[in-house]
Amino acid sequence: MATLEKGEIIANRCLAGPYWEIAVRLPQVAVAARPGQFVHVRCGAGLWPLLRRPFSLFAVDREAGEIRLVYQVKGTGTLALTKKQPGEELDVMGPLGLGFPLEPGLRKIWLVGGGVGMAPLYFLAREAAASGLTCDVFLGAVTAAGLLHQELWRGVAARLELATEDGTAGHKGVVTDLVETVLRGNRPAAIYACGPLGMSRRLAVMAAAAGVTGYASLESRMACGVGACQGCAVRLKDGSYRLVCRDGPVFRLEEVEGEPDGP
Amino acid sequence: MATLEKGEIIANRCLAGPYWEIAVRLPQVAVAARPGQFVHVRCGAGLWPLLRRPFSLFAVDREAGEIRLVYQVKGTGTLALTKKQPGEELDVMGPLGLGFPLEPGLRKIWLVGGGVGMAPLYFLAREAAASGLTCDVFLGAVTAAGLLHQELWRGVAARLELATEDGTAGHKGVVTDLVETVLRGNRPAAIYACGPLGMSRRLAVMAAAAGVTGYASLESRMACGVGACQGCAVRLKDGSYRLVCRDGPVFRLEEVEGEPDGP
Amino acid sequence: MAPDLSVSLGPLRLKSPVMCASGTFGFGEEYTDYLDLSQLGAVVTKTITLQPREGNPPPRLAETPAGLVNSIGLANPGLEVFLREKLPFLRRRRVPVVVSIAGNTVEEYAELARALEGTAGIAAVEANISCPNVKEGGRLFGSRPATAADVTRVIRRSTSLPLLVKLPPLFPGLMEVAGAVEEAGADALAVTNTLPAMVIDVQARRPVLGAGTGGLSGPAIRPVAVYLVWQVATAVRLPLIGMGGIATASDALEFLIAGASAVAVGTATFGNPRAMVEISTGIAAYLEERGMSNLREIIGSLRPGGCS
Amino acid sequence: MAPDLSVSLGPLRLKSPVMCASGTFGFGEEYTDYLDLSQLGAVVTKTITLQPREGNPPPRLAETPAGLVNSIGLANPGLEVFLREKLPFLRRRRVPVVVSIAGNTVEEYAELARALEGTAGIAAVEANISCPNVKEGGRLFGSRPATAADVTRVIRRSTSLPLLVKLPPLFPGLMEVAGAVEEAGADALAVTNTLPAMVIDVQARRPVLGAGTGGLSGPAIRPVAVYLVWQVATAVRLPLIGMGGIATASDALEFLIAGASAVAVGTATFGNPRAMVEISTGIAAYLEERGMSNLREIIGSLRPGGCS
Ligand SMILES: Cc1cc2nc3c(=O)[nH]c(=O)nc-3n(C[C@H](O)[C@H](O)[C@H](O)COP(=O)(O)OP(=O)(O)OC[C@H]3O[C@@H](n4cnc5c(N)ncnc54)[C@H](O)[C@@H]3O)c2cc1C
Ligand SMILES: Cc1cc2nc3c(=O)[nH]c(=O)nc-3n(C[C@H](O)[C@H](O)[C@H](O)COP(=O)(O)OP(=O)(O)OC[C@H]3O[C@@H](n4cnc5c(N)ncnc54)[C@H](O)[C@@H]3O)c2cc1C
Ligand SMILES: Cc1cc2nc3c(=O)[nH]c(=O)nc-3n(C[C@H](O)[C@H](O)[C@H](O)COP(=O)(O)O)c2cc1C
Ligand SMILES: Cc1cc2nc3c(=O)[nH]c(=O)nc-3n(C[C@H](O)[C@H](O)[C@H](O)COP(=O)(O)O)c2cc1C
Ligand code: FES
Ligand code: FES
Repeated sequence: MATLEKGEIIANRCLAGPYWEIAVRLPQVAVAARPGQFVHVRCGAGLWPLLRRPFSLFAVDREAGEIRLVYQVKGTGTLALTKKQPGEELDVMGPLGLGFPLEPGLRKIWLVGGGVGMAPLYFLAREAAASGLTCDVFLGAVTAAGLLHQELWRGVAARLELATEDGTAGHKGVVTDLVETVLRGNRPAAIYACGPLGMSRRLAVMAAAAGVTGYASLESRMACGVGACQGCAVRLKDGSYRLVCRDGPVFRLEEVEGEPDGP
Repeated sequence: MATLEKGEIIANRCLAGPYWEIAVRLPQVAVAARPGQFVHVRCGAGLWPLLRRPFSLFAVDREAGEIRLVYQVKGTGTLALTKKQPGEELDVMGPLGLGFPLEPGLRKIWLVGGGVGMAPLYFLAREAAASGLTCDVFLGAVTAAGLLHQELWRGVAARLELATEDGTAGHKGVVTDLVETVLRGNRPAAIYACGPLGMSRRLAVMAAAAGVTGYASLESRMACGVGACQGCAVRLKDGSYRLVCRDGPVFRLEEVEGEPDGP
Repeated sequence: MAPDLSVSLGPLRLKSPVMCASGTFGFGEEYTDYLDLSQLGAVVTKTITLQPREGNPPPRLAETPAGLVNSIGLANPGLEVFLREKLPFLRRRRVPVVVSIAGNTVEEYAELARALEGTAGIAAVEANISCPNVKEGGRLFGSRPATAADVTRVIRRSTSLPLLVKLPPLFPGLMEVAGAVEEAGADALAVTNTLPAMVIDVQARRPVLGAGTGGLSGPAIRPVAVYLVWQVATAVRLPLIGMGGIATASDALEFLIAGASAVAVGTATFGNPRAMVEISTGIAAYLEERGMSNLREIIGSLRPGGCS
Repeated sequence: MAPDLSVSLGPLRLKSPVMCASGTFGFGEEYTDYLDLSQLGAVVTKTITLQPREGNPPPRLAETPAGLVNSIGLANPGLEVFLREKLPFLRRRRVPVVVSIAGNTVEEYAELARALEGTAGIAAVEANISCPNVKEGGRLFGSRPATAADVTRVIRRSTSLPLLVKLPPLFPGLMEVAGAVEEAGADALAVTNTLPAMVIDVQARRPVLGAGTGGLSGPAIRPVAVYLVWQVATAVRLPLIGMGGIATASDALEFLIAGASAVAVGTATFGNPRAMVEISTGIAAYLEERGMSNLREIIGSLRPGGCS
């Protein structure tokens, strides 16, 4: 069950460039949260901004009743969030949406993250590790500074492959290039992805070609976050609209449209 | 000449209850400022609030290029102002409006302040003292906590009379009662007033009856602050409208309507 | 004693004047984790059409200063699925259910009204006439007195349920439409739907919304909505439901004082899912502070303020 | 090379598309401490009437979320004082002066236009037809095609100066009025004036504004204003001046892309007196980034975005 919970901010700091991390004491959210779910956050004060902003759960400590989010400053909402001080309250709805399913019997999975999209995959990796799964992790970013929390990733990944578009760390290029190369010799039980839509679409095509199943977490602008407003619709491969907040944010890779939108 | 100046906030602290004081380094504003003038301040960030807020100059240090404002937290704008941290910039237009005239030849003047309206009178008292005038000061507030900066006032006032509506300090009642009593035996060269409209109106009637001249600083909601929008009109005794930002905020007591508005 | 917040919208009695605005609260079930539906004056459903509607191409939302522009396109599961899958849930809550309906033609409105007539658990029908009339080349039903009256009259004949009619914002001309709808037999009027709006992505030089244009809601429109409610209140005798940008009890009171008998909360719920409950509490506190025992002492109690 | 920001509004040539909105910039002199008037596309004066006007009883301003409601009531010194005391100052600046005029009757508009005709230093007339027509019982001149065309035609005959006509916001019906005003001989249209609005003081249960009602401006109305400009752009061939809530270069670009040839900045100047200059600079930077040399490449360049 989701709740509306106001919890104390424990830390809120800049990781690198536009990337921040916030930790909040939210026992009810923490106890119910599953990897791939998101929280809907009142980032500012008053009407500025008006709407909440959705963020994936990056890490959850159920005992301590704490959640952590990693966020990239993009506009009004995320900028307002950086102003929140430890000790202040954060107003959060969640956990919301359907997370990444970890079907029993899986042995080895691949996690593919692009940019700040890697956030929910870390929560997933921790849960997967706890239930004995092996995770190979592929992370991509524009530049080295965007490859956040490498030390944490090293602790959970059986194999960690990195890519940056400018070549400042790891493979020079996009993360899907790496996945494509490795897919030639290897095959995971499933791929779990989160990143820009283009990344998920390319993965959908690649996974289909390789006969591998998987999941991708999609994004959309949200108002309600709970399926009430119909605002966050995305078009799936079969042409139908689905709600990211209620039917997702995680969809089967097979459902994700493989081709970019027309003009 | 008025300027648009962005200056560093030196201090911003709560004095008591809803009363705050902010000090800002604004050399251009400071050098031009006269008692009774005001500054027009961007209190928040972005569109929240949309309009600037006017505040009287409480103290000005021309050498240091600093100004100080005393403000009462009332709504969006003043609340936003409390969030500003030392080191941040404050965006200020000013000095604006016509201040208190100190005509040559005056010997002894009375300053009458109600609530946070006492702010501009302190700047006036300092300037008056510097030019050899004697100031008797009458200050009123709802309760003792509202009688701000008493130590500073003691340094500039030849005589300091206090009133609180709840009787927690000084005379129990409104400040105009005090003035009325003292007026029976005494007569200043001029009265300088700033406070709620009701106070200025009552003083206008009392001063007229006693044949004393004087000045009152009036308030109105403002948009432009420079006479461009016609938004801050007040009705004077002769029925005409005048602009608080351009024709005031200081008006002759003789011009102030003596009677409260009809229903 | 707690003040009496109950109000009547013609034959429809509500125990609180605060309800949700159609389309912002789904079918109620979406928000049950956050509030107790029985604390609301009514639940107004997302607008239902005869056939299911997929809605407009995304993006469907764009936030603007203190506002939200949406182009949902009446995405809804259609009458049949509503009756089968959505209504039963609502029927079990102790809250009046107002079903919002829209048609492409006058006949579709009638058909929807007839279908709801016989159904248990429906307290009222709200005709959303702020949508395009397919037969009249896409003009809004609600934009002209004659068509607005037509659709009202036909629904009135098709159902004995209390009939609320939700008007679009019109400048000028809303009073004429309101008068015509009153004449045609509505029991109450809802004012206002969203304002026509557009947001452009200047990087792409395209509209942000997939549908090109949308409707503006939220606190940005509140002063306009209060004006429209006040204007309609002077023109008709029907009870009004005021809405547009209500986020706090004080906002709601502006509408009640201007002449609305009830208020609806839409966009504010997205930021604060408990807004409606907090607004009810705030209205009660306002009455208590003034020693008023009944909401009616407030409704339409605006005193003159100058020359208008 | 810096991009060419000059535009033509019919016979009126401006070196920048960014001007002030009538009534928010006084007669220019009030803002000379803050910016160099010659950097503006034009200075549009406060609306002038034949006789001086005191304006409405205070309060005249109420701030709302991202908006401002005003009821100034066209307070202005009247034609004579304007010509004698305000125009000489403006004439000495190197900036086109657009004089906004309003009358209570069609004849008053004509008289104002004739008086300006012979005067040196006036670049254009802007007819503010968003004010009540005393003869027609207070309806806005601009609210009906016939009256809007009447007043335009009469002014057109009374002056050879470029004639801009400023329209009120209308839902629906703005396209019809715009078409009628085009027919009647306007050189350009300004869209939009403020939206009708009301703010209530719930403690006093009175309107906050002395006049009761007012007009909403500021970022709150921007999505509505962009919509109206886009709509009018599809309906007429005249150049448009877009306004309503413009505070940044990006806001201004929305209007230009939607089809406006120039933009006006009103409420934003109150918060940031240098807004107009910063917006000009921002538009130039936008063109440069895209390798565009001329503003015309942007005007009306909206690509389709879905089904509307
Ligand atoms: C389920 C879900 C989980 C998410 N998890 C995370 C996370 O863990 N960390 C994180 O940093 N972000 C995450 N996001 C994205 C995050 O919600 C947005 O970056 C945030 O809402 C931006 O808010 P803002 O107010 O800062 O920017 P805004 O001011 O709203 O927008 C900034 C810029 O981005 C554009 N923009 C914003 N949203 C979209 C969109 N959906 N599509 C296209 N353009 C858009 C705007 O037009 C604008 O130019 C998630 C989103 C979803 C839906
Ligand atoms: C020339 C001048 C000098 C001033 N000097 C000072 C000063 O030195 N210190 C100081 O604390 N204040 C001063 N003020 C008053 C100060 O500007 C206001 O208190 C401030 O603008 C309130 O802003 P806000 O956003 O906090 O409140 P808002 O949210 O704007 O308003 C808070 C409440 O007060 C009401 N309100 C606000 N302004 C008015 C008004 N003019 N008339 C009636 N009701 C109103 C609102 O309706 C609301 O209920 C001065 C005003 C003027 C005109
Ligand atoms: C996302 C969204 C969807 C809406 N859908 C409907 C609808 O289906 N039917 C309807 O009559 N109004 C609809 N509306 C309009 C609201 O019911 C309400 O009239 C409007 O939003 C103004 O109120 P608010 O400012 O409180 O949101 C919708 C509004 C929003 C924001
Ligand atoms: C205080 C104020 C006074 C105004 N006076 C006039 C006026 O005299 N004539 C006119 O045509 N428009 C007047 N307007 C409307 C503006 O010119 C402009 O059309 C409107 O405010 C929308 O633009 P904005 O959102 O940038 O302010 C006034 C607006 C404000 C806020
Ligand atoms: S955000 Fe409202 S339905 Fe998804
Ligand atoms: S605030 Fe604009 S004229 Fe005074």
